[in-house]
Amino acid sequence: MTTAKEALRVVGQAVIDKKSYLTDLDQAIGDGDHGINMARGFESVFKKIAVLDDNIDLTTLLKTVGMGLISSVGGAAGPLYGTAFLRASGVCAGKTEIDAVTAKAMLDAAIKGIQDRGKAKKGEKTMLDALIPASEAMDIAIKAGKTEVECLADAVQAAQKGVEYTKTIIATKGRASYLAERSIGHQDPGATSSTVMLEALYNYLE
Amino acid sequence: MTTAKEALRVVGQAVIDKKSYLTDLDQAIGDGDHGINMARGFESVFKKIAVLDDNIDLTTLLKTVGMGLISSVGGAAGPLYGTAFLRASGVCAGKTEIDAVTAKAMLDAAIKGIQDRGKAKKGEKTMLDALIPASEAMDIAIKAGKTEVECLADAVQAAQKGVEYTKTIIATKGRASYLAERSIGHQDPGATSSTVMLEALYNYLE
Amino acid sequence: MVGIVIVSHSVKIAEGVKELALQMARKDQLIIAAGGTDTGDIGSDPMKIQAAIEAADKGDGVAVFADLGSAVMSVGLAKEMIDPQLAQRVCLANAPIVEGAIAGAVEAAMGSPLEKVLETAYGARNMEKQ
Amino acid sequence: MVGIVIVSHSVKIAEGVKELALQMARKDQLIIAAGGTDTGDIGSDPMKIQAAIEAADKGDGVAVFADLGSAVMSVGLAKEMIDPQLAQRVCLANAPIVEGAIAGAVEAAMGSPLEKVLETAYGARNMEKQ
Ligand SMILES: Nc1ncnc2c1ncn2[C@@H]1O[C@H](COP(=O)(O)OP(=O)(O)O)[C@@H](O)[C@H]1O
Ligand SMILES: Nc1ncnc2c1ncn2[C@@H]1O[C@H](COP(=O)(O)OP(=O)(O)O)[C@@H](O)[C@H]1O
Ligand SMILES: [Mg+2]
Ligand SMILES: [Mg+2]
Ligand SMILES: [Mg+2]
Ligand SMILES: [Mg+2]
Repeated sequence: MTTAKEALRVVGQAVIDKKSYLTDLDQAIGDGDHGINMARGFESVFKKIAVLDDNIDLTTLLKTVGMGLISSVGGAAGPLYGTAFLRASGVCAGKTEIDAVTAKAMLDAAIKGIQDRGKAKKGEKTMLDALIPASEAMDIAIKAGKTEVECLADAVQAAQKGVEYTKTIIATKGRASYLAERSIGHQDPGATSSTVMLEALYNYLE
Repeated sequence: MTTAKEALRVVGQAVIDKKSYLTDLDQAIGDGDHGINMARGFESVFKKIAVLDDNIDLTTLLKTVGMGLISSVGGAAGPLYGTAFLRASGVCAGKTEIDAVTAKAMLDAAIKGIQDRGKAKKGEKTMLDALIPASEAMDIAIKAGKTEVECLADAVQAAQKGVEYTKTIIATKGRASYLAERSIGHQDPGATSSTVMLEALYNYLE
Repeated sequence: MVGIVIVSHSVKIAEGVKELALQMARKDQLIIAAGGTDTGDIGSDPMKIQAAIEAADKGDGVAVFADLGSAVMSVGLAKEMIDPQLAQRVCLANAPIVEGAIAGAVEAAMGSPLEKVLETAYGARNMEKQ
Repeated sequence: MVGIVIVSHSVKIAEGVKELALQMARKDQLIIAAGGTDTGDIGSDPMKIQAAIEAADKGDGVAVFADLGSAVMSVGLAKEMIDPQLAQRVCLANAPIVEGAIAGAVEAAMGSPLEKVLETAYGARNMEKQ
């Protein structure tokens, strides 16, 4: 059986495993710390969730993740992902089963949180360029009557495409925006870490 | 007999003696260090001129003073007075006697240096509000055929009036400009230190 | 008196700005440095910012100064975490961190209200350097 | 590559800006902190600035960033003291010290000429913080 806590461990571990890859990406167009930030964040989160019950509800879990990231990441990804997890946590309050519609509502709340925080839109070469396509793909998949895991598969594929797309555009938000046109050719670290998380979740649930 | 070195010692000592007064004035409308800055500057200058011959020529002496202030004052007064002394030094090169006309030319070069450095005009509540009136008074005194010491006496009086005038105006240059209208009612520390120097020179030569 | 909070990615910058600003403001002006992460590394820490804002408020509000975009986001988050009553009188200055904080601190020390402090700080954007 | 010199009244600010800027620029970007007086107190030191400018120039010139008016004057004086040939390719950026130096350092690290570095730094005046 899958538990929220187990899923979260898998997602966090996937990010930690990609630490140096994410850092290298950020080295090219940022300050070279995204992997370090995210790994520190999830290691701190792991400590906080270690004391939680193994069958802890998703809402409490996601709130703990959000607060943990906020207090430990240090970079832009901290307030951004932190807000995202907190907002997603709000959507699943009281639910014991997460169906595709709820999952998409959680993703949308996360996206809205990231936008409230960072004021970015699609196409500015940020994590949103993975997450918004993922949400759009989920929407189509849900309407096509696909299963939850199928919906997630489509979301992952869209996020991966989004990461590829970030290579072709100029950064206009975050540190990479200092490079202007020179940011072209490089994929966005945050879009990449978002996709790593979705992939890990898919691999776990599949 | 008066020597340049002796005159300089008297002038510097007068500033050092006013250390806490100048600092108090700067406390009211600046960062409270003008006296400290100027005292540190002249103490450093004293060390540098101690090794010079007692009959050192005025040009070398003033150059030493200028460089000494530049390297030790730390505040705005450093580059300003430093430039002033360096420029004055250039004017008296090769002269053994300083008549009123040369003295005024030296003062004007000093003023020009302060303006090149700080881009201020008369009426902005700076040291220029003591020095420019002093130069103007000297000009009138010279044209009236007054002696050197009489010319200097007029200059001192004009500088003192200038200091009083700074109480009535708004600072638009330097730190006091942060206070805008609230700088009214306070006299400018730099105008005061300029006047202290002129007074000391007059007392010594008189 | 309006309190001042300095949020820099660098502990050193935050402390240096505090020192410079205090030199020119009244000595009882509240200026709190909230630089770096919780471990003192380069970054920003919403919790540290939250605590700084709470400590800087004496009822007249707080002007917050930040250096880069991620510090700005951390301030936004800190504002969401504090008491909503207090959050209403906390404002991020749209101004350069060093020049703005110094001008803002002098204004605050004169007893000006938050709006005026923010306006003065904003004006520091156009401080000429030549 | 254009060199960068950071002139702050505060040793801490100058060093903090250097650290932040280096994080975002290439690691071989020359950034020299010239903060405080010769004794490390708050103030500025034309001699220290002169030495920093001389060390920062590799032939492509130097962009200097300063915080307050008296630092600006000290830079002006330092420029008069250095070799006139070098002085011609040294320019004080009309920009906020933190935001301008970071943007300028990134631009310099990309190999842009002095004019472009100064232009980018000037643009940092309008960096929005909300
Ligand atoms: N305003 C923003 N909106 C959305 N995402 C952003 C924004 N600014 C930065 N990001 C994301 O954050 C990532 C960088 O995170 P990180 O390196 O941890 O932070 P920092 O830039 O502070 O070092 C970027 O790759 C980008 O995806
Ligand atoms: N731009 C300027 N032009 C002329 N004089 C100036 C200028 N800026 C400041 N001053 C003078 O410098 C004095 C302050 O010197 P000081 O306290 O030593 O420097 P700081 O302001 O750096 O602490 C002021 O009282 C004023 O007379
Ligand atoms: Mg980064
Ligand atoms: Mg970072
Ligand atoms: Mg002063
Ligand atoms: Mg000072």
